[in-house]
Amino acid sequence: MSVVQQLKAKDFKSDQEVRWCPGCGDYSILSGVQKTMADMGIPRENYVVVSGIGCSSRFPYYMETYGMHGIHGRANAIATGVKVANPDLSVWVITGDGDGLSIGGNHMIHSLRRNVDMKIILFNNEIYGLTKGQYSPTTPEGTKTKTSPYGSLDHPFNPIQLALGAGATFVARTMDVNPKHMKQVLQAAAEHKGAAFVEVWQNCVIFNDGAYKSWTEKAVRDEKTINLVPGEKMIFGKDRDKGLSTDGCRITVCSAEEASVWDPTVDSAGPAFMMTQLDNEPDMPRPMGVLRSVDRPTLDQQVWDQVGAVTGKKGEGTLKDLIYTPDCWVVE
Amino acid sequence: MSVVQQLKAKDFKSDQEVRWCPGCGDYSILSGVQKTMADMGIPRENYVVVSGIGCSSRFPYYMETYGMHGIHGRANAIATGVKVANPDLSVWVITGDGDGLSIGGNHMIHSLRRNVDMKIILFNNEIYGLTKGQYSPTTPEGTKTKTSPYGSLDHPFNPIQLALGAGATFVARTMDVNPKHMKQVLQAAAEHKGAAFVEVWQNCVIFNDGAYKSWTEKAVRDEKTINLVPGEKMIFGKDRDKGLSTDGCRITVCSAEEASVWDPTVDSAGPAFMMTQLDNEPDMPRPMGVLRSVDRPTLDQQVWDQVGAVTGKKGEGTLKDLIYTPDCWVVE
Amino acid sequence: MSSEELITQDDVTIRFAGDSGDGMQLTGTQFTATTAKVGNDLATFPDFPAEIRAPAGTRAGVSGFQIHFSSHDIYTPGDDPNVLVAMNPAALITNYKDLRPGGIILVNTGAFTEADLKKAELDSNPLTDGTLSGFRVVEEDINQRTMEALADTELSKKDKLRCKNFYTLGMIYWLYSRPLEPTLEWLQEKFKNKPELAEANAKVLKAGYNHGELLRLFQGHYEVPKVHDAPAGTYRNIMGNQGLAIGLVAGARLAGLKPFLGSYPITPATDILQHMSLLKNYDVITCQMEDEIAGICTAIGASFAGRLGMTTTSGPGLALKTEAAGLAVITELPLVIVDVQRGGPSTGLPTKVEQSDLLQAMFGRNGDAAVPIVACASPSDAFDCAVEACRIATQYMTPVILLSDNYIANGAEPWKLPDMDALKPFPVEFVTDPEGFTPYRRDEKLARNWAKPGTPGLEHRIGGLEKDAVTGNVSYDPENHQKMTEIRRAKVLGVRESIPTPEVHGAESGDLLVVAWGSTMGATRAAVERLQKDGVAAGHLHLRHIWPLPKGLPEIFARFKKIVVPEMNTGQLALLLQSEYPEFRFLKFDKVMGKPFRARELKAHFEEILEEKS
Amino acid sequence: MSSEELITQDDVTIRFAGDSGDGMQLTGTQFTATTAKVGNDLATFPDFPAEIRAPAGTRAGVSGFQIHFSSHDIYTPGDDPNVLVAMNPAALITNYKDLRPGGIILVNTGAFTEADLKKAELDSNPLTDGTLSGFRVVEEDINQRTMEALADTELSKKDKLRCKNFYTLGMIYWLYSRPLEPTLEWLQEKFKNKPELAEANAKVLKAGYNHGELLRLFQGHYEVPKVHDAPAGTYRNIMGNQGLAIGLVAGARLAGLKPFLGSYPITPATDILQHMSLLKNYDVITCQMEDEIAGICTAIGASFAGRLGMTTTSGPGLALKTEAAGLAVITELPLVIVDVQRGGPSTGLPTKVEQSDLLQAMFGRNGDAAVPIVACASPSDAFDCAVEACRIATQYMTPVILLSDNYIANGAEPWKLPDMDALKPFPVEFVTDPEGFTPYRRDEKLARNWAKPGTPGLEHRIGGLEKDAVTGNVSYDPENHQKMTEIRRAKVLGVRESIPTPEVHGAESGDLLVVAWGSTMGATRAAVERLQKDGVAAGHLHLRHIWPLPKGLPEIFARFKKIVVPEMNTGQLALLLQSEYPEFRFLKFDKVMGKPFRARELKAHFEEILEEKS
Ligand SMILES: Cc1ncc(C[n+]2csc(CCOP(=O)(O)OP(=O)(O)O)c2C)c(N)n1
Ligand SMILES: Cc1ncc(C[n+]2csc(CCOP(=O)(O)OP(=O)(O)O)c2C)c(N)n1
Ligand code: SF4
Ligand code: SF4
Ligand SMILES: [Mg+2]
Ligand SMILES: [Mg+2]
Repeated sequence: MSVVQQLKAKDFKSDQEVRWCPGCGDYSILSGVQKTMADMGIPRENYVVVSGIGCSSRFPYYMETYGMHGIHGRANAIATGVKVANPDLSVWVITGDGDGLSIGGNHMIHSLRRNVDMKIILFNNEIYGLTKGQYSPTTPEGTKTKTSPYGSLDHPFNPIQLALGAGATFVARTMDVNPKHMKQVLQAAAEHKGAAFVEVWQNCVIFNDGAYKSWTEKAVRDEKTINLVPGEKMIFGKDRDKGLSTDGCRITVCSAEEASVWDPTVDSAGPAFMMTQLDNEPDMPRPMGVLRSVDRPTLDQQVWDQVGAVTGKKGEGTLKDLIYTPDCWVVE
Repeated sequence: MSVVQQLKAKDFKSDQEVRWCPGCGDYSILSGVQKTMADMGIPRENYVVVSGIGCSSRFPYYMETYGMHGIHGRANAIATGVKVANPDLSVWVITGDGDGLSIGGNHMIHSLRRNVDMKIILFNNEIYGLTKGQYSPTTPEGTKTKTSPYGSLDHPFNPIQLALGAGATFVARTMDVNPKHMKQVLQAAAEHKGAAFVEVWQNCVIFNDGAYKSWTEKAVRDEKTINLVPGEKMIFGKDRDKGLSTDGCRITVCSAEEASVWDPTVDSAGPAFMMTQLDNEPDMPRPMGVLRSVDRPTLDQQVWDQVGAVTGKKGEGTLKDLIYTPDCWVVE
Repeated sequence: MSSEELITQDDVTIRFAGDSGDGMQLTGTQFTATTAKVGNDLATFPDFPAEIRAPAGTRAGVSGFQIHFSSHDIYTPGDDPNVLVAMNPAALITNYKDLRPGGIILVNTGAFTEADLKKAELDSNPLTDGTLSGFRVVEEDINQRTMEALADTELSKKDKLRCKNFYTLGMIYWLYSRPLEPTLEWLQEKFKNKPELAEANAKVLKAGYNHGELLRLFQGHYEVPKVHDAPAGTYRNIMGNQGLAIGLVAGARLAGLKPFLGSYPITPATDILQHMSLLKNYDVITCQMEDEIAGICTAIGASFAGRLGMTTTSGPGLALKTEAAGLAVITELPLVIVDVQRGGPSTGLPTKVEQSDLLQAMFGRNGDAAVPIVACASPSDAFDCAVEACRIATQYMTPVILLSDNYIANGAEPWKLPDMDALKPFPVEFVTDPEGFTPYRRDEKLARNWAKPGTPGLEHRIGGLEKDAVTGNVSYDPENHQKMTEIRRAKVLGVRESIPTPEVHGAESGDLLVVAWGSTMGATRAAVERLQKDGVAAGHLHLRHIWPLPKGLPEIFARFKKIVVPEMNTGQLALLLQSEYPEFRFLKFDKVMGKPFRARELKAHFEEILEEKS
Repeated sequence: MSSEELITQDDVTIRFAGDSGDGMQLTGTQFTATTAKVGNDLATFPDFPAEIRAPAGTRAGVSGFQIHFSSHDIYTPGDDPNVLVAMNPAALITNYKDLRPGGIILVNTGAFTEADLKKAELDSNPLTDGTLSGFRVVEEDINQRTMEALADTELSKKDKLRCKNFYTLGMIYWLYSRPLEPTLEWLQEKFKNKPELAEANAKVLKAGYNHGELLRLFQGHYEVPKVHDAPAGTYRNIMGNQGLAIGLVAGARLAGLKPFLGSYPITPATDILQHMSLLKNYDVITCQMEDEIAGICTAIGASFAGRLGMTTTSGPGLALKTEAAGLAVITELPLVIVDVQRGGPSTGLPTKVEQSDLLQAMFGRNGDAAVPIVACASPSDAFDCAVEACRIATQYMTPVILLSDNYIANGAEPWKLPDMDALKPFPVEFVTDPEGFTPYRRDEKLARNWAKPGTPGLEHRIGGLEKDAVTGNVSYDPENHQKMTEIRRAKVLGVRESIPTPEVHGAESGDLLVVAWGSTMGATRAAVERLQKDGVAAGHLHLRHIWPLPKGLPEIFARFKKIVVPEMNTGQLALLLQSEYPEFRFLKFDKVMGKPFRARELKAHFEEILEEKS
């Protein structure tokens, strides 16, 4: 084991040229992850980055860590194997809205319910980038894409709702164009012990440019989104003059003073789920930040605990014990 | 087209011997579905029952309708093809907690978000029956099964939460041992235009006997469950003296008079999601009945509308149009 | 002991048949355990319905268990039983035809009411309508006898009746002079917490035994002496899936690794997962995943992390794993994929045997993606083959497919345990030195070096895109792809250097060579031995390694006039051999009935071939 | 017109190469469209990077488009270009070696700064360091010229520069005497809503053309007369995926059915889904599903409901579909599965060509589960093959696999449209009469009858378990399984009766027969024709049907001394042929470089074979 040194973001840059389109939102996420990793006090060799297939999934090649560029949709399953096999590793999953929610949707929800201790960063650009512009499970209905020339008909997932419905212990949202916010959220995810699901709004300049513009552009961002900070009042607006209050099961806009306090650590995922309803209300800000963060034993931990407990009880089995069981007999 | 006659449940019985274990909860669901179908005024030949693999998935063989016993986990996808290909058919999916939530989890959530107009009956016995007793994605943590001899470690899904998180338009729950309640719920599902997800608590006498006993046994049922009836007050208890009130985002027990009215048709899935929290509270009744029921265009409808609209605009294409396009040229 | 005549037999086959609820599997298993202890060689074949509980009394609900035991070496669970136990009319009617002429049928007349006959779709009673002429029928109301034996016991009628299989077992123990002690001990242990059940069953077992002795129902009884020339050693009765489970754990140990099993239940492979989940104190991690794809993907992840990844399944599951298997091929990670074959296509006949996944195993991946394939032949061979698969996977850094089948999975036989010294380790050496490290650096066997996450300085990325042969970076270079394709191919073919040329059993040269693989081994060997006894120069070549094929085969093939390949599929190994060795002609002999070959039908077919003009 | 010398050429190959952002695919497509209109025969080959936008200026970012056009029939996009257009140093350095000696290189010197050279990993400037000796290099600062041409236009600098590919196109139009009108018209239409862009591009196009004419840069220019003996008829320029899309729709129509496509995007098959989603007014339903499994499963459901189900994918997707394909086999539902092959294994080389899924298509399913396989040879063959796949699927009630590849998918050529009368319908007759109906009743071709949900009295159940041959109920009967296995096999083999024996092109008998399939057809045919010109008795046999293989092959094979099978894989068809026809020897000739064979390399290899002693 090497001595843990203070690492820098650049220590996490591999020698491979980054090959996303100029202007792609992926760049800022790459740098956000590199910064976050550097600050965690974990030696570089203990990081493993696993991805599926997609523009976003090229990510591991750009990271000077252990990495696996998997197959389409299977990153969560591969990463589960890595983490359960060796819980000392810090395992990160990089996936896209197609990779992680379309073909990989099942592994996603199952790894969330199992609470495998890994950080899942979902690059949501509401499009299939790598295959050049087809609608994805998060593309808004009616969008014209290469496979929906007359408008898409599929009602999209809300990734936050899906993660909550699957029983995720940590659910958060951030955006490519706000590195500071991203860093906070990634760090909270990294510090969470368990499966941490982070949706990142990511702009695809080529096939879906400006998908999030009306929420993320500097001019409107403060009005159209709200950053939920655990234990703090829910305040938004350019002048931080507005608040949200969760009065009688309905969420309403109020003054900053009247705003309710946001608590993502409550037992029930209900309040977080209620909060996602804002995504459907054009006049309300969309929630960003940490929507849920609760403790639950992780699968990897439990697996090792069980191995330990059984071994403690039965004693470590030798190769001979395995083969020569009590029910055998001897022929002379 | 045959004249629609008043059909009887027995008209839906095929000539195949039913081969579930004596005492299996599947029998009552079979008869519930047969009764419901008979009452819908739909000619028998217009029903298609699609299943995956599992004890429950043997269902189509016992139905005198069109049917397909598919492959493990794929019933929702096959049924989507049937329904989109011919929206005149009444399509039913029969699946299990393994078939529909483990291997088939992805098709499940995607067909719910797409709102394909089909009735999805999930037989939840919290076990893999057909393969003889392994834990499933709904088996409570710590359960000893054939593949978890020291206790299962996976945190289970709450199927209702998962369906809500996926954006389902109709979500309900009933139990094998209450045929009357089941009939009501199945009928509500049948009448819903869109994907209707019905979780049925089903007892597997062989591998997981009594899994729901503490909620479904006659003696405790009225106290330990509450039937949510749209537009009615939420009342429970043997003497129907208790109620639920959703006061300030928390659900509390109150007197019958003070009970709040249940409305599964509100825009937000939040209240239904809040309600599922009761499943985790030992002292509260578990919600049964219709948890969510909202209108949204169905995929099948939209597909046909789009075909109609494009055809209306461009005119019906002939084989010749397809081949001889304007950009061709003639060599003499 | 008895005053009856004691006849010595060399070789006996008994089939227990009854309703799914009658406990025939348990009866068979107990008889097997006792027979193993007595020192006979044996082989068993359970055959049960696909339904958990098919409707009671119907033909579909019949559950069977056949055991073949002998005082010499045997290879199969027997062609035609000497004894049939039929617990109800459905069991009788679906099984009596297999019995050899003059064989004994023990019938439970307590289950022969009109209603019982109807459930079995019988218009008349086979006990009285002449159906069974030519057999020695022993009728006994076992239900009644059981109730009587338990008359003064405090059990419900239902519980009492459930003991009837032990009455049957007792009778058959008497008939074949087996000791009761092993079963009595087992009952003690099994019903530790329900002593009343232990006692009731013991009572009934003894009653059945005494009944046989007292009433002279069988006009004599038999003994099958223990195998006299059995090689000295320690033995254990083993089922195929169990053999695979412990073989996989042992194989990982011999590689110096801890096993990780990512799996999803599927008949008939589930037992392996079940068995391995019991072995937590052997450093075994098992994860039951959400589907087969997640099963193999977690195993790939675990291998990347430095464990030995494994995944177990049957045909439909293998079909789902093919894309991920390709990832393991291109990333060159060790991985053992077990396919316990069953009847296909699609869901097919899930509880029956077939060997029809061979070509799927060979070719069922996109691109040129060869993998080594090992196939086991019997329950006792399963352990060795599992170790062999682990050896190849780790020594060559490659996924390996290990084929078994439903017949092996559920069959049992005595397994001569390997000497611990004979288990030679083949330890993996992880690379730790950053000096000159690149992920695709190879040893002389072309295996790439394996660096484990957590090792400082060896951070690297692998993945599904083609990689540069030198740097390991993504490469679209045409020459590099040609080169890497050839290396992957050569590496797998190179496994050949580490496997012996199989020996021909029987004639070394002559008229007929029978080439078999997997579980057809037993019946083939028996048939060839019988041919030899008849003076035919016949040989049997069993292929444990399907890919790469071992060296030296053409030399063997050349020594025989004809070559035939019996398979429980439509000729898959024959196709492969024919394309590899076009200079020889491989005759097919196929059977896809969900049942293993019988030695007799093989022999008959071989004789036909020998008669045909070539 | 020009005063330059006008040289007539018969056969020309041009390669456009530039950065991904330089618009080379568009330039190539425009040149192709115009060339088709002029009446040349042609074939094209685009070759672009896997990244959406690889870093500008790098070698990985080079995008190429090759067009081969001629005044006679041609089969391939050309071996070695006559002209290379290189828009930057990376494009130059990665492509110049392919050029034929003395060929013309048009270089955009505007992109040859120090920084540009560095991005291309060049230490010295290839324009000055002697690299290009032996070629006719034409240097032009196309960036500068474009800016000048647009000096008085109101566009941003960036937008102006993006017009530079039209300047290039103009120069090449001049060089090969092509009319500007088709492109000018296309610009009008394309930029209907942005007239300023239409105008700018038109200006630049003309400027490039005039520049060629005025400055005599090329010391002469060329014309390639139109094909004089082209068969009369209507032609259309077609790409492979487009041909498949309309062929699938046409095939369904000819069967009297409406098509249903359930698919999931994957390179290089996505275009088919994209193209078909435009065809809504042809009764086409397309569903982009969540994954490949859902894609095929919806298609199976749609077929069950009475549409013609289809699914399109590439190798990794086919791997995922195999379990469901088995369901279609056992339920005997019609289904067309299209696999547009790419480089493997695993993700492999997703934008490159390979033919390595053949054995996966043949054998990649659990159990014995044969399906017919059809493979198309070129963009214009794609339509016919798609119709053929629909015919087999519906006439035989079976899934059919239709193989294409990346080279066909993205290549273009003129397609002589079929006479409408020549498209013979093969209408499906749904059963409607309950009298005697059972789901597995068969016609003389062994196809089972098809009853559509909604039809009164024909309610029935099908599924993945083995079914009774007569009643269609679930059956575990051993004889029935044998029978059904044989019927399924015989049905697929019976397709042979409906397909013609392919004709040998070239010598009918003689020294060498080249057997090819899929997109190797073109290069093979060209190579064999050249051999023939050299006096060699060589023949070319193209196999459109891979399974079942057509009748009459042994008779053809017997007429040649040697048989060779060139493939872009490690010898997959050769393996199949070798096992089917062991009496012949099939020599392999493999190439797995992500690039098609060149006629020249094939010819050279064939000559080697001919020289070898056999
Ligand atoms: C099995 C398989 N199916 C399909 C594909 C093709 N494919 C590659 S990436 C992709 C979608 C990528 O979308 P997303 O995950 O949103 O990533 P993005 O490119 O937008 O970052 C698809 C369909 C594949 N590589 N493998
Ligand atoms: C591809 C595939 N994987 C696994 C199986 C084995 N299998 C059949 S049913 C089943 C689980 C059944 O559980 P559930 O859906 O809960 O149905 P139940 O039997 O409990 O009604 C499994 C694992 C299979 N048939 N196919
Ligand atoms: S296509 Fe879109 S997502 Fe992909 S690299 Fe380019 S901008 Fe980014
Ligand atoms: S095993 Fe369980 S679920 Fe299956 S039929 Fe029997 S009781 Fe029902
Ligand atoms: Mg995306
Ligand atoms: Mg279940």
